[in-house]
Order: sequence, then structure tokens, then C-alpha cells
Amino acid sequence: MTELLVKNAFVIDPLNGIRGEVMDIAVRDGWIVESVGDGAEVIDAAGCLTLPGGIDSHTHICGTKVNFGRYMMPEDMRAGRTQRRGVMHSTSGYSVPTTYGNSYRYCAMGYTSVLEGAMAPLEARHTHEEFAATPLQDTMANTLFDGNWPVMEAVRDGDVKRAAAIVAWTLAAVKGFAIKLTNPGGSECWGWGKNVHCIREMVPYFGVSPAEIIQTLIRANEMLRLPHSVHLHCNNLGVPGNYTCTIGSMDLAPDLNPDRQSLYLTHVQFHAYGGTSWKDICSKAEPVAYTVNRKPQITIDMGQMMFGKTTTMTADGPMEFNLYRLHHNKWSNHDVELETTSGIIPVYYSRTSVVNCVMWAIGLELALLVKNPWQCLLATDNPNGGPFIKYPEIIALLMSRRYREEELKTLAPGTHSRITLPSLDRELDWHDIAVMTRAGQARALGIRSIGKGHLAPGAEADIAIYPIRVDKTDPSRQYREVIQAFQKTAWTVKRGRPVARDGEILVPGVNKTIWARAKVREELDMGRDPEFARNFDRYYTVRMSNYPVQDVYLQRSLCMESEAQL
Amino acid sequence: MIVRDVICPFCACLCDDLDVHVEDGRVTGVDNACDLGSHKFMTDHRMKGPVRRTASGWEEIPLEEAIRETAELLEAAERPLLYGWSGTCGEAQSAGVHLAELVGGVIDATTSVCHGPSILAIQEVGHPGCTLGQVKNRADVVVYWGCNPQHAHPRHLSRYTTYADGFFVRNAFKERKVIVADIRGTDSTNLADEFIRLQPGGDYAVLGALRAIVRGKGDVVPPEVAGVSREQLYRIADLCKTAKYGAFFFGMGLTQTAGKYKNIRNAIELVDELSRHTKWTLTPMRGHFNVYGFNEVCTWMTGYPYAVDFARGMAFYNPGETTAVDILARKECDMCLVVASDPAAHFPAEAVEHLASIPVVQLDPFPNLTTAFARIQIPVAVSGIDADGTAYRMDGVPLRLHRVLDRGYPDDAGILLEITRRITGGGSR
Amino acid sequence: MRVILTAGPRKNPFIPVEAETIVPARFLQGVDGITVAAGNRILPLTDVFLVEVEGTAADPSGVEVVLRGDNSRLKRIGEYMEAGKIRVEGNIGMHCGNFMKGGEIEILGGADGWLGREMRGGRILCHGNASHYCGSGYRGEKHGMRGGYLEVRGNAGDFAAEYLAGGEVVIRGDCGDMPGVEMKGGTLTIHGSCTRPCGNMTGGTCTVLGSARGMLPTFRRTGTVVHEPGGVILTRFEGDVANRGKGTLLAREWQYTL
Amino acid sequence: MILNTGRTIPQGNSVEYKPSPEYGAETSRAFLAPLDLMDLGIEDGDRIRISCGDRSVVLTVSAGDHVPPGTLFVPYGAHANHVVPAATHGTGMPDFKGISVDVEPATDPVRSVWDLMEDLGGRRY
Repeated sequence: MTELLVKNAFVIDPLNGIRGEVMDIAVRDGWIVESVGDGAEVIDAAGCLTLPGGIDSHTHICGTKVNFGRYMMPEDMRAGRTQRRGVMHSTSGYSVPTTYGNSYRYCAMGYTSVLEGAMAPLEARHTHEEFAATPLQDTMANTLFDGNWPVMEAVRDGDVKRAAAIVAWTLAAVKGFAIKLTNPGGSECWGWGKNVHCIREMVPYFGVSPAEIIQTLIRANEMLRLPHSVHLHCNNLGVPGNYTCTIGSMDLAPDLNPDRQSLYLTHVQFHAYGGTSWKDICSKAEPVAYTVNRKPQITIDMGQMMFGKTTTMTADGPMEFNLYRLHHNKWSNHDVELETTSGIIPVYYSRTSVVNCVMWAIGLELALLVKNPWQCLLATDNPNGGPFIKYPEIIALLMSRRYREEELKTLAPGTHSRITLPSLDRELDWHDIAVMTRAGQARALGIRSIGKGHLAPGAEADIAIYPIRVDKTDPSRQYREVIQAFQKTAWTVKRGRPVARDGEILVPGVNKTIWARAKVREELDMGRDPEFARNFDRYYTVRMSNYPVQDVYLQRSLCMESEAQL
Repeated sequence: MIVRDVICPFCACLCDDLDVHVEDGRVTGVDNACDLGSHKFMTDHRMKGPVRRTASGWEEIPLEEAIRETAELLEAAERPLLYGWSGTCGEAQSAGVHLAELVGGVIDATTSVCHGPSILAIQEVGHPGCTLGQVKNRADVVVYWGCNPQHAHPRHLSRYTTYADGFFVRNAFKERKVIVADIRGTDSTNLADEFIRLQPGGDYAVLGALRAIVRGKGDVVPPEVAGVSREQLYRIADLCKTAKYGAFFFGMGLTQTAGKYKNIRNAIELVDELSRHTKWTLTPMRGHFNVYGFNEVCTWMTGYPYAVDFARGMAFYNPGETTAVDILARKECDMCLVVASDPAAHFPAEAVEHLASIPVVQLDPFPNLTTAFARIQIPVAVSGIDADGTAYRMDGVPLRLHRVLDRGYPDDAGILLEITRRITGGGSR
Repeated sequence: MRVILTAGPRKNPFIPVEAETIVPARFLQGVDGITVAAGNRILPLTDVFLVEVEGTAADPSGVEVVLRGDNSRLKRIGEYMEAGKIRVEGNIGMHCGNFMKGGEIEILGGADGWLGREMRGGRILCHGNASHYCGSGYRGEKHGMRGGYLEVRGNAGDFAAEYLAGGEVVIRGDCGDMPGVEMKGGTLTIHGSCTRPCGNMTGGTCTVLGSARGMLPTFRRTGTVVHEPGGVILTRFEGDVANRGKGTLLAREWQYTL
Repeated sequence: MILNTGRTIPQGNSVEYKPSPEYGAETSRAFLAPLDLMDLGIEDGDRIRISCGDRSVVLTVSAGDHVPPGTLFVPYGAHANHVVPAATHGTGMPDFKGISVDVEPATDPVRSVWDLMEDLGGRRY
């Protein structure tokens, strides 16, 4: 038995209604309990801001395309190099660091759970191998279904149960966590070098539209009673004028689940553009946020863009090709048979580019215009909008109007008329930030039930103690202190163990992978479906028996089981 | 006993439909495999136990002693080279990278004498790729450039291209055009609808000319480029542009000739250019079954796919400087750990000579030519036959190798972890 | 101030020594605490060199570092150097003058690979031959050398001035294969001959005063120019058209065959 | 002449057991165009010595219709590597193809792979 007592913590725990109280947190064997004995290890938080461990509900840190980003960019590795010391392996990389680099940096920022935003089922084993080398966070993987042939056939046939059954089989086979749709339908078109441009456009041969795929899978998702909702990367990412497509996609979502949203839209900054071309691009954060405000069944994340160098990587293959044609820099693409695609290019977001300045403003506008912080979570779509190490700056921008004004002064001329940010006075408070960086994520992902995102007895003891006194800091003025505090915890506690102190990693760590299995009736088990098996072995280049990810790949495995209602 | 759907640990096609017959702890037959794969399963020339070279011959030594001595040699070395890795599974590769980091060594894989140049090219311009099923299901034009799949990847054509029917290509043999570029006729060029016969070393120029033609700037191209007529180049460019889906495969004919990675860069940029007209993808024909796996593992652990120098406690990468052939030819390393490869057979003699003057430890199931230079050899299980683990196909698809029998050998990963424990002082104490 | 570093005998002279610490500015604070890395070991500078210091200097520009003995395995000297002088009285190892911004490096012998890699300013003069990638960039980077002057009196190896983006590279002898490949700015002058110059170039000017063999088929001939001094007539090419290039390649003699 | 090396099926079949006679036989073959055989005054099955710099090796000749005149093809292995230079041009990759070599008829026997390794300082196992 190991016990830990975090004393004098200034706790904000939104899921339990704690908006800032000095209290002690008792921990036994990795879980938060009512009290511990006198022999417990003690951490004196000295009134510092103490939050549940951070959760990133959309990041790209593990798997085929992330690794390809590293592989193709030795120049990115020249930054962020650290030597092996103590329990820490050497690290390299700025926008796509090594797995250890990601893990240590997230840990230093108090993040203890992360969701990899896109995993191709066929290459799931790779994602899990990298999870195992990401020792200090619990991990989940969004599983891509945007161009899945059997799913599209079921959608075309109007057979939502079969679609659900295919999802259930695949998630369990590849130990995935949730349904991810990236540019639904577009990935199949990209197999021929084409794309879809509207949610009503038909996918060649399969005769389904993005809207039908989205609608069917939202219903399938709820029938399977999966912890998370459908996780959507809308069509037309990064295209001026795409906000209508985004709102159209939101309008497809019925309200089916009382505990969380029914549709999660990710990196919405990239999907809230007005105008008709790069020349007249402008912010449409207002109508998008307005739609979110009147639809409790929607949750979004910001997809904030931050200035500087980074790498874009997404399962949206055609979008990356368009970016390549724009920048003429290096471009990688990876299409995955029967399933999905992906692309990678390096980018530099510049304050001298009006387009980039508008993008920067839109993310912040979304967070400030969405009234309920539970509906707009903080993320950069790491590394697409910028590496996650920029989160502290984003927090400060949201908390300080003054900081935003300082930044607005540095933007390219011509930006202000295209954005609404200068007129927004709202300053988020500590509680809002706690919601947007952990509690909201736990609710949106449906992992509160396994003890994530809060600090009441019964919660898993993932705790972040930041070296900042809420009572002595005015974030509106002292935004530099806010940035500094969120960059490096005084302590990060993971599964009841102190794992980082002032940014130094203390233990090697072992990750835990959370995945979902919906139990379906035997006649809907695709593992026994002759047609499914026949087509599998005919069109895939691996045998169906070699497809599932073996248990051995999960060092610690947490399966969230549900009884499907099919 | 028949083990079904076994994955072949020979080449990076990783065919996963083998049926392996096992009787009395031996493989007695293999169905579906090519000649190369069958031979690997059936080979029975394993070394029995660890051996050490003595003044006059070889002596058998206990495993324990072999491991301890290896650990001591690694620890004492000021510039150890840890080389090989493509013939073992990801778990061993991962242990190897950690070991290299621990001892401040250089870790390099057979990649450097195989598709290393492809990686250097990808690092300049990226890689428009796909999994092989995309090719099987969609491609109507396939290019094999500087490779001879009939000999190096015998089932590539039947599983993924010429003879592989797919969803949108119902009769592949009829519907799929094959273009082969080589300097000599081979069993693969015999199958070509178009054979581009070029002069040795002419790849860069020919690929550049094709790029110019596809861009509509063919007027600058002289009537003949490296032995290829302008007419044929125009014909090829047209065939490629009007394809519904084109797939470009290439091999050592590009990576090992003058210009090395610049040849591949030109091929990639040709594919990029064609992608403005129709769908094209490109795939390096990786050799060893898990050479790509090493690149993946090494990349997520260090940021670089191969040739990583940990001398300064952090990763430094510069092929040409931190690659095995260069380090050996310059006599830099003072110890060499060879895992799952045979540099003595595959490196130029000048590089091999240095192995004779430093301590060499080899982990390999079989006696091979590097054995001749080994102070110690530890025989291990064969990944994919009597050891399981992860391997990455040439297109990046990760598969779990089967263990079809148990012959009592330790696996590479286990030995490497044990060596690591010795050095960090954990383990046996 | 003159700092004379004489390489002593080493047990294993083949193990490379990384010495990014050998830059003029560093010696203003004395020799104590300066280390170099021999393989995976960190050694005091004085373990590897006999160190003699003559005189004093107020700033880096007053410091001259002289290297004697066998320094053919000594890497990274003059890295990020901004002022002062390094004089190598023999051969030097790889990456001499990486990222150099100012000052001067003179090498009386030859230089190993990556001489003046990603150089930004200053002058490098190599009296002997330079190996591959002289005046080049680093793996994956879009820009190589951006400024400064790099002259090789002997021959240069392959891929000289790869990704050249600014500054001037002069090779008095011959170059190997593919000089000026991916070049996008700056000037490269080759007094001797070379093979396959300027593949994929997008900008800058390369002049080959000898002969260019294996001339690439993707350059457009646009007339002749007279090269001064000497009045040599050079054929003028633009390219590389395979890559939307707008570079200039001038060659006295050229042929498509290798 | 120009030396090219590459993989072949027989080389691949025996690659896991290189001490075997099959491996040694395959990797010590040199394929030449029939025209070049005539020039050299040799026949299929005769031996040649190929040299590059100060290294040389004796190989058995096979006539190959597909081999372009002026070049020879040798399956990738210890024999070819006995003459392949180690220089990598700063890329990590030696020239395994397109190497200029001198070729002359020879009467010396073809050495076994173990002989070659012992020439380089190794010891047969």
C-alpha cells in the first residue's frame, strides 16, 4: 500500500463543484480516498493552484503519421534536444518530438491523459507501440472510419445496425477508443486524387454522402453506448467559406445522450472561415459559436493556431495536398487501404500573413464566444495549430484581455477588419480554464466514470499542482506569471505517484491504454460474418486473423465495456 | 500440425498467408511462400550455443558468460557501433536503441546500405505513399524502377500488382500496365509493357526529363537521355498522366547508383508532379523483412530513422558520417555489436577489415560471414519462426510475427535487455 | 592573443573528437573548463592538446587559434564563430566552421566533409582539397550556406554547395558529382571541371570554367556570355526546368554524356 | 568495365546459410554479355579476375544475354564486395552499382567465402 497526502492545495475541481478551496487530497494506491494514515508521503502544495491532471482530448503524438512527421524532418529534431539524465531518455524535436519528448513535456505541464486524434485501424499496432513508449500519460486512440468500405456499404444500405456492428468489431480488434471521422467520404475520393466539397456530395461508387456517414455513425455510436461521441473533423478543412459546411454538419447532430454531447467537432478554428478565397478570408467564429450555444449536443475544441514553426498532419489527405501546392515545401501522403488517408507538411505561421493572423484570432474568438466552457475545449490539434507546449500562452490569452491587445498590435495590417476579437472583452477565469483543460475533456470523452478529470474520492489520483497562488495573482494583468505557472508544475502526480517535480521527471513510468468494447449479439459479430470475412480477405492485403491488435501491446489495459443496444 | 496465416520473415512484403507444417519441433513444409521464404523456414544450420573465439579455434561458453563479456566490452568502448537490426523484431530494436543510448554508441541499421538514400530523399521532399492494398485495389499503371521484384520480392507481383485482382481492377493482368526501368534485362523487365532501358547512372537525368515533360517543358529535352529516346519518354509521361491510379516502386537501382538519394528525390518529385494530374503513389521496395521496422522504432525513440550517434548523450544524425560503412572504413569504432545482419558479407572489404581489429559480438541464429570476425556469437531464436514480435511491412503496415515452434533459443530482445541490466547494475545483483 | 593547440598522441587516433568549444571567443575566459568529446568521453582540452597562450586580447577579434599536429579527426571547430581567426596548419576534420557568422578560418591542408556547413558569414580558405558537402546544408533543411565566402584551392568532393542560398563558394580545382544541386541563391564558381552540376536549382548562379560532363537534360540554353577576366565564352543555361527553376548555369564546355 | 551487383533468387535462398557451397557458387558468378566474352577470349564457365584499385577477386563467368555489353553483373555478396570501394560520398551508401573495374581472364581458382574472410583478417567457423 502506498499513500500520499497533498496538503494545503488550492483546489478547483469543476466536476465536483469545487470552485477554489484550500484542502488536502488523500491518495491510496493510485486512487483518491477520504483520508490516509500518518505514514503517508506528504506534498505541501502551499496554497498553489491544484487541478485534476490535464487531459488533451485531441492531439497527434503517436502512430504512423506522427512518426512519419519525425522521419521526414530531421531539421525539426535539431530543436528540443536533451541529454539522457536520471530516468529520462534523451529527447529531440520541436513540433513532432520523440515519444519521450512528448511525454516528458506533457508531464511537466501537468497533463496525465491524452487522446491520439487519428489512428488508422490497419496500422493500430503502430499507435499502440508508441503509446507504450509514452510512459507518463494514459492514452486513448480515435479510430478512423471516414473511408471505411464496409461502413460506407452499410450506410448506403441504410443499415445502421450493421454499421454499428462493424464499428464494434473494429474498435475491439484494434483496441481503439472512439469513432473518428476525418473529412468523411473525402478519404475514399482521395484514393482517386479527388475530394468532396460539401456534406451532400456523393462519394463515387459507394453512393453515400458525408452527411449520411456522419448521421449514421452518430446513431450507431449511441446504439453501441460508447463512452465518447462521434469525433468529427469536418469536410473542407482550411477552405475559405467552410463555416457553412461546419454549421451544416452541426445541424446533423440530434441530441441523443444526456451525459455528454452527441457530436464532438474538433479543431473548429480550421473550420470557421468566411470569404471565398485566401484573399478575402475572414472570421466566422460568431455564427459557429452561436450554433454551438444553441445546441447542447455539440462540443468543440478550439484548434487554436499559434505563430511559429510547426507541422501539419492529418488524415485529411486532399487538404494536405492543397497545402503542398500552396507552399511547395515537402509533402507526405499515406493512403490506407479500405480505410482512410493522411498527409503531412511543415508550415510556418507568420504574423505577417493576414490569413495566419485571422486563423489565430478565430480560435480565441471561439473560446470567448461559446458561452459554456464545457462546450469548447482547449487544444491546438497538436501539432497542427502549434505544438502543445503553447497551451500556457493560450490560457493566458483567454484570461487576459490586455495580453490579447498586446498581441493584436503585432498582427499584419488588414487583419482587424476580418476578425471580431478586438471587440471581445470576456476574460476567462481559473474555473473556466480548469473546465477547458481537464473536466470538460473528461466529460466529453466519457471517462469521468473511470475516475478521470476530477479529484473526489474514487477518482484516479492524477493531480497537477501549479506554482501559482490564485489569491495573489490577477491573470488579466499578470499573464506572464500565468504562462510560466502552466508551463511547469511544481508537482505532477500520476496514478498516485509523484512523477514530475519542477519539470524534472522522477520515474520511468508505464502508460495505460483505455479502449472501448461494445458487446453485440452473436449474429451481429463481424468476426463470424461470412460476407465481411470474405471481402476482408479479398480486398485487404493482410489476413483478417492477423489484423487484431494482440493484448501484449497494451502494458496496462483498461477496457471500457458497454452493452450495445442493437 | 499446420499453423495458418503465418507471416513470412524474409522480405518486407511480409506475406501473411503462409501455412507452415510443423512436426517434432521442426518445420516440415511451407505452403504459399515463395522460394526465398520457404528456404528460410526450412534452413536448419543453427549454431547450437554461444561460442567464443580462442587463440586456435572456437569454444562453447555459457550464455551467462557471453552476456557478461558483451556488457563489459560495450561499457569499455569509447565508440561502440551497434549495427544490423533489420532481421529482428521491433522489441529487440527498441532494446537496441536504448542500449546504444546507454553506452553512448552509434546505432545503425542495414538501411544505410539499402534504402538509406530513400530516407534522405524523403527528408528533402516528403513521400507520397500508400499501403499496398491501395495499389492492388486501384492501380492501372505500375512502375518498377531499378528493382527486380521477381528475384528480390517474388510475390510482390502476385499479391499487390501484376497478378493481384482488386476491387476496382477486376482483371489485373489485363487492365494493369507495367513499366519497368533497368539497365539490364531481367525476369521483371520481361513482364513489362514498357521497358525503359537506360544507361548505367542515367536515372537522375531520365527522371528529370520526365518531370520536365509532365510539366509541359519537354521542348528542352534532347532527343536522347541516357540511352532513352525522347519519343519513349513522351510515351511514358503520357501513360503516367492518363492513368487512373499509378504506383511507383523502386529499388537498389536508384539507391546504390551515383547520386544516390538525389535519384530518389527526382522520382518522388516526378510522382508529386503527376499527382497534379491524377493519383500517384510511391513505395520503396524494402529488402529485409523488418528494416522499415527499425526505421520506425528508431524514429519514435530518437527522432531519426537510422545512423544515430549517442556519443554526446543525445541523438545526432548525419548519414555519411554516422553510418556503419563510413565508421568502419574510417576505423572509428572500437567495438561492434552486430545484431541480425551480416556486414562481413554485405559491406565493402575495406569496411570489413576493421572488424578484424576490434572486438565484435554477434547475435544471430546462424553462423554467417561476420562470425569470422566475432569474438563472441550468441545464437538466438529466429524472429517469425521461433520468436514472435512486431515487424513493419515495406508500406508501414505493422504485423505481429508468429512463433510457430519453440527450439529453446533466447530471443534478441531478451539478450539485449539482459546486457542492458548488466550495465545499469540492475538484474543479477 | 594567440592560442596554439598542438594535438598530442592519442591511444586511438581514429576516434573522432568533437570540439565545438574551439572558437576564438571561448579563449578569452582562459583555457580552464574547456572540454572536448572524444567518442563518448568528455575530456579537458588539455588532455588532447598541448595548449600555449601568447599575449592577451580584449575581444574575440583579437584572438587567433592555431591548430597543429594531426587534426584530421577533429570536428566542429569554429562552430557559430563570430570573430577572430582560426588557422589550421594541416588537415581538419568534419564540420569545420558550421554556422560560422564572422571571422576567418584558414586551413593549410585539406578539410573533411561539411566544411562551412550552413555558413552565414565570415571567410573560410582551404588550401588543400575539401571533401563532400563543402558549403552545404543539413539533412532536411531547405537552406544551406546563406552568406560568407568559402574558397577551396584544391578540389571539392560531391554535393558541393548543395542547397546554397547565399554567399559565395569558389572551388579553384575540380568538383565531384552534383555541385550546386538544389541551389537557390548565391554564387558558385568552379574553376575546374565537374559532373552533373546544379540539378534542381531554383536560383543563384553557378559558373563552370572547366567542363561540365553529364549535363542535365532539363536546362534551357539561352545564349552565351563572355567571362572576365580572360574573355572566355561561356554557354548560358537557365533551369532547372524540372523544378520551375530560375537559376543560371554558365559552362565553358559541356556535354550530356558522363 | 562497369560492375553492377544485385540480389538474385539463388543468393536469397542461401542467404541464411552463407557457408554453404550454394551461396559461394552464386555470389562468385559474373554475368557478362556474350560479346564481351568474345572480346576477352573466354567462354561460359571460365574464370575472370576483376580488380578495382588494389583489390581483386576471381569469379566464374556466365554468359548473360540480358547484360548490356561493357557491364558485368555479380550477385550481391562477399565476392563482389571484395572489390567494391567503401567510399560513400557522404551518403552512407557505397557504390554497389556502376563501379569501374578491370577485367581479365584468370586461371586461379575461385576462393571460398571463408578464404575471403580470412584474407580480411577473419577466421573460418
